[in-house]
Amino acid sequence: MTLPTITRRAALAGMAGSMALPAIHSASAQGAPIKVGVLHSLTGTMAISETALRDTVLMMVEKQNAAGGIMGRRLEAVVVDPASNWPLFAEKARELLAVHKVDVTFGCWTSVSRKSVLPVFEELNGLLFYPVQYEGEEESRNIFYTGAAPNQQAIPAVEYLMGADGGEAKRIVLLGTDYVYPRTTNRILRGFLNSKGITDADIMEEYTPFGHSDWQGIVTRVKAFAAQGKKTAIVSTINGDANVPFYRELGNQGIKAEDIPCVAFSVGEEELAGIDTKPLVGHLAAWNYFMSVDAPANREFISDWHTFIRNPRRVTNDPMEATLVGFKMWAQAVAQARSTGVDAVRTAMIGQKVAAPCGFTLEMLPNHHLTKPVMIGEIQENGQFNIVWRTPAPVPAENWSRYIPENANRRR
Amino acid sequence: MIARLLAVLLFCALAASARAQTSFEELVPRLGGGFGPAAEAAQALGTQGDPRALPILRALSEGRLLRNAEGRVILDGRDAATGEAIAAEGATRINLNNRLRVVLRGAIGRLALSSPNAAERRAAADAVFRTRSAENVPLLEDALSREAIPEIRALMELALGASRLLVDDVTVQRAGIIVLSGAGTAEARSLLLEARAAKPELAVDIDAGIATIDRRLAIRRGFETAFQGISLGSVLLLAALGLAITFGVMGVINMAHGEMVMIGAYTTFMVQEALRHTAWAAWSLPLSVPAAFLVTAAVGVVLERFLIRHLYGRPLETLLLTFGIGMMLQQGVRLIFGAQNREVLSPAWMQGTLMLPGGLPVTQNRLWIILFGLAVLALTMAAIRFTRFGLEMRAVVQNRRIAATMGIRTGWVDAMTFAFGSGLAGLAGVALSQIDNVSPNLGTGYIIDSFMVVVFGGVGSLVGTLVGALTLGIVNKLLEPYAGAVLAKVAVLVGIMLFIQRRPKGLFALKGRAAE
Amino acid sequence: MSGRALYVDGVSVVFDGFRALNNLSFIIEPGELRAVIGPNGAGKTTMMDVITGKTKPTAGIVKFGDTDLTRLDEPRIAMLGIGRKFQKPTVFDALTVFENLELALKAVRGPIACWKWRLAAEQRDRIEAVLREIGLSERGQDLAGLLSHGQRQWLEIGMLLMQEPELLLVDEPVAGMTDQETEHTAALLARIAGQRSVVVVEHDLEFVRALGCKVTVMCEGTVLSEGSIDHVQNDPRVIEVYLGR
Amino acid sequence: MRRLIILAITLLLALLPALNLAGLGVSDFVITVVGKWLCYAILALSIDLAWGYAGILSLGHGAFFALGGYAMGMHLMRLIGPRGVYGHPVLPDFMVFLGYQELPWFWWGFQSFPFAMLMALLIPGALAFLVGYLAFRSRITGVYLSILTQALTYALMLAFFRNDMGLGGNNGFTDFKELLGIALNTPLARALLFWSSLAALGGCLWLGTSIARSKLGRVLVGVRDAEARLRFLGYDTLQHKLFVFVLSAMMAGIAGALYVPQVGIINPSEFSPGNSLEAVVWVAFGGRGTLLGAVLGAFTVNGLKTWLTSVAPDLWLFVLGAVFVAVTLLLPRGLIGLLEKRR
Repeated sequence: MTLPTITRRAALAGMAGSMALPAIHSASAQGAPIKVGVLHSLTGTMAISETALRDTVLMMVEKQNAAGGIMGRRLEAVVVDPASNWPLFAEKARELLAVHKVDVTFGCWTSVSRKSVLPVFEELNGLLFYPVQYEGEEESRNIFYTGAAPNQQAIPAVEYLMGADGGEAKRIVLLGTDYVYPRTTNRILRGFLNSKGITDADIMEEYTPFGHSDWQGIVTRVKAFAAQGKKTAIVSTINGDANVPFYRELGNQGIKAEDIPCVAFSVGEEELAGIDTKPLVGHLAAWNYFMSVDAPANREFISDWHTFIRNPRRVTNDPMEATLVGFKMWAQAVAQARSTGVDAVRTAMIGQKVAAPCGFTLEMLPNHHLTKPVMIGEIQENGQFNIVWRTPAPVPAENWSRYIPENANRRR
Repeated sequence: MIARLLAVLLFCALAASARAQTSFEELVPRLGGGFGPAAEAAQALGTQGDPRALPILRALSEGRLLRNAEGRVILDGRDAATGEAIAAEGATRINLNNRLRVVLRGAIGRLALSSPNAAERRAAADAVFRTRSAENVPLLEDALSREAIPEIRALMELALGASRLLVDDVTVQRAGIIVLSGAGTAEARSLLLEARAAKPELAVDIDAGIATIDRRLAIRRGFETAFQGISLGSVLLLAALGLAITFGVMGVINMAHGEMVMIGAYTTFMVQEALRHTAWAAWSLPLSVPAAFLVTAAVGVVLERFLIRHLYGRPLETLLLTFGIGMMLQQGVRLIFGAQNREVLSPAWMQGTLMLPGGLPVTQNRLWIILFGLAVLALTMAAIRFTRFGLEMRAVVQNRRIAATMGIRTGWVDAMTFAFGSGLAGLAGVALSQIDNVSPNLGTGYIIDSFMVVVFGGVGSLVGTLVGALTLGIVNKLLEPYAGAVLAKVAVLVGIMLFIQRRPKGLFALKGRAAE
Repeated sequence: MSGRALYVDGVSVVFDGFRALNNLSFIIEPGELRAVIGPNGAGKTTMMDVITGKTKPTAGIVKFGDTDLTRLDEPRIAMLGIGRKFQKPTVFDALTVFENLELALKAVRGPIACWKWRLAAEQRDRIEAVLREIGLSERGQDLAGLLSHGQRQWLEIGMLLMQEPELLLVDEPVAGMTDQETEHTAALLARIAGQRSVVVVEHDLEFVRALGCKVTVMCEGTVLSEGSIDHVQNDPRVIEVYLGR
Repeated sequence: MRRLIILAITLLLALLPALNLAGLGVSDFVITVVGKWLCYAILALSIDLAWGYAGILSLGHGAFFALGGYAMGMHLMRLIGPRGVYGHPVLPDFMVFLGYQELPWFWWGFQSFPFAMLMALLIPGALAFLVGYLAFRSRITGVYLSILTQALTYALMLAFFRNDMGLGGNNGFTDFKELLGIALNTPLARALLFWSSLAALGGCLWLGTSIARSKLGRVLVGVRDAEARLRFLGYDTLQHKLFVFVLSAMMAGIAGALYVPQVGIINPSEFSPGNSLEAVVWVAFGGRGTLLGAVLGAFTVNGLKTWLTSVAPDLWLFVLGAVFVAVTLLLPRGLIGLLEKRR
């Protein structure tokens, strides 16, 4: 940036202004709170997943205020309900930015909701923290992605299935809900599997609609596919609601983890809370955080959560942890930049480190994604996960997958 | 990490070569030494056949085996290897992974083959079948010679057949092929295919065996499709029955029907929670049936008396009214119970698969739901046909004014009819709690299907509802393998739409002047 | 007016095994006034349904002049010049009396034509003439829903007049009317009948007698007897049907 | 009097984008939200034309709206051209990363604006013609027709959710760049779209009023109240019903086409039966059978929704549900009825 036309006096005035800044901030401690937008569906189909994230943000805001806010300024949450309606997400995003003038927004779960608000955040230069694992293939300067990219979840999980501990699977069933995350993830996985010598004949790929509840036929077909003389495993990208009937059917048709293990990318503690997990013991999930992680940061997180929500039976899960990590990084970045201005915070965000509940110190990369450890957990009878494998160190996110050839032509 | 993996692999290799010499006392502590060594140790313990190993391995598979800081393995307060008493304080549970589970299943199976308990032997035979190896052959032959129960004998023979495939002797392998071909299951087919890849010289025998199995499997697949279709149909039937009353009989377009189903499911959850720590816990699901009926019927009465009553004869207005009610009910439940799914347990008798004669598998929960659906239908028909209330209901439907002049309290009958329909929706909720999410959105997914069933079957005809539901279920399942789940559903919807064009009154239309 | 005759020959209608009409045959000459009587369920309404195209006969021939009516639907038959008055008066309650008549006026029928159509002065005069004829001149701008039962019957007859049909089918025009209204209605019908064929289905034998025309007695979907009112009243079969029940 | 009020409100609305462009206190948010409501008002109007006049209650009108939106969406996707993330000259991003090699045939022609607009009219119109012809010919009326149209939009939703359709699956179309050479994220584009929507609403209102006042309007009322009578008067009511149903579907298509560039996304959830039902509620709320009532209903309910989802995110469904219940029970003629009673 060049400043050719700025006069000497103006530059001096600017300097004086910047010197006066701390005074202004302390003066505004009572007057102007920092506004934190919360853009999660509280009604409609996504409420099941997103309400917990709203509560997480509120918890973090409360905690930060108890610790004196940021730079002496109080935080104020602005909660709106986009009602699981994608155009409404865009409207509400604009409302948060243009009417409420929030300094940062935590929000969205589905890719489509993020795609819907993305142009709004770019146009109005807002700041969005997106806390859910997704298909990658995106990198907006106005969004920080604190969930996993495919290389931080899908590929290590499949590698595990193909290894000795996972049962040396030679045939893979890719089951998913028909939307972009499973489609892209499975395309990446297919490329990965092919590179490992598993041919298309040994891959079954099937998609179901959202909220699919009758899994009888598909589970039967999986059994038939598995009866071809090779060790078979299921990779599930089945979304939220459809998982309960799917796992019930798996249990009832007697598919045991010993015979056909199933690794899921969208099933966490919250989803398991609605299922009787006894028949599912041994099935797997790949995440970057489990509630069962034994780390001081996690113990603090869980105890904060139980205090905040006033229910010791509520669970924590991966997107909640990603929300927490995003929030902490943002708070650090604001403190470091000594400003809530989007451009200043964005610059300060890169390289922020947080000792996360997953037991590792995570770092924000220049591609707006995090380094994350990958963990594989086995479902236990109590609805928790027993971590059977984890990467020794956090893995940097590859949001542009190397298994999608078109990424070579990507515009940068 | 890689270094650790290498170390583990190296250790495994060493352990394998030293297996014959390793003593029981040395092997047991290794069970707590990480997944890899534990798997090796369990394998060795199973092969050695030391009966002391059985309770230890079982404890491990059930997650009861502990390990203390010194690496000693503890079972029920004693050192598992030496038997000396030891404090369990500070000891941690030994975790399992799938690899270990597979090995344990085989090892326990081998050890339990000679158990005096028939159930254990049966489980053992099945386990050995799934983890076959050539070394099992003498073990199984021995067990077979002592086995008297035919069912277990059959299982053991199957396991023997599977293990024989791995013996390096063509005649033995042929015997194995014959046994497996006779079994006619997908698992047997899988084993044969595996053997075919390993032993090309046996291809002819194996192909013949697979052909036999495929014929059996084709029959089985047909049966499975039919069963799954009927099962889907019974779910649709349950979901639609309440609507067949409120819409079919009363002409009320109840868009809150799905929410009634949802309330029924939540009632099931409430009953379960209320009984959780009582002696009645096992009976919570059967007890939910009357509870759900009463709760939803009560909600129905309230809605009918206070709101819907004012809009009779204006079906489109009731549609809007009930849409609003549905929104409120859904959000109410969301605020009270939270947006998250609620866990409704399945009783043991509703889990797993039942094998019918001929190897035809039937999932138990689906079977119960089919029976439940039919029972509810039968009771509904009986209630309408044989009870005083049913008579009055039919009278009011046919001619409200004359019924009123004959002393029937038509307002009361309306309320009771709506309550009855709502109660039926509640029953559907009980059934759905066993196969679907118990969440505030539960009902939304069923409302359109329910309307389609009622319209397709013929409004006002319960038999039509039954036939409609079963037809839709079966057609859906027949199309699914070819078109996929989504297109099958779309095709069924389009099919119904076209059907309604041809027969606007549905399959079982009311006939004559009454239908006008 | 030289009209066409209506031939009904061997018509049967079967609803799910129930014979609503059974080999029904009769002829209505141009300009004839005919009364049809018969007990409930004799098939009178079904007969009208068949003629106006609402119900397709299972067997038999229905001809209006040379035109085969069984191939046509209601609007086409109506445009041929066959009008029908329902048992229960059906007028358009949400429209004014004037608009009711305007809709019946012999004019364009298609949607786009209707959109563009404007009422011409002579058409307005004609509607007002009919309004006077049915005695509703004062009520032209009132909603039809506000009329009394009798007035609604007249309005419906008025709509038929606007249609200028050659053949008019009238189903129980005086049911539920006061004596005065009945008289007025009989006079109206008589005036119409002068110019066109009219078939009146009626229960009220006094009214039928007042019409003074040929009478057809229907029973169980077929013609039981035909002739003058005195003839049919003395027909033993008719007596059995009416009194033996 | 009434005319004056309407004129004043229209002028006031037309002024909003001008104030926004001039930076005089009208925020972008207001423009996009009101612009969206204008499209909803057209949808409500189209439903009212079929329901309020001809008694054809379609619970699948959202499908026509969405189809119009998809036609516009396809055009906007084609206009992105090589500006997508993958820089493919023709294929939209979602096709590239799902591995499409070439554009599916049904995408041809959508690069042309007139063609896309024609399709936004013709596709909903053709579907309405097909469905209407089959249904009306079989004399499917009232509740049955409602359920049938609801199933139609549900089936379309399921179909459009499939990624194999080649229409973006669940994500649908987003990240539009420009329309007719104007970048969409500029105040100018927003103002132009707003004015277009206002003009379209005015046009549809004029069209609807002209129909309602003509003999066709009276025929449609006749269809609603006593269809059999009309048929015996020689009206082939199939034609009239089809005409109004197709016209109404086309209006909904226009509404959808204007809606998509303003909200920046079109996805299959627009087909969800709940959306169509909600639109019917707007009409009932405002007052069915009066075109202005439909417009008023769309504005009021959506205004309420926008306000409540911010003010009472947990409770707004309750409030809205209660409002629906109250209106159906207490105000059978809707808001318009209430206003007229007042006077």
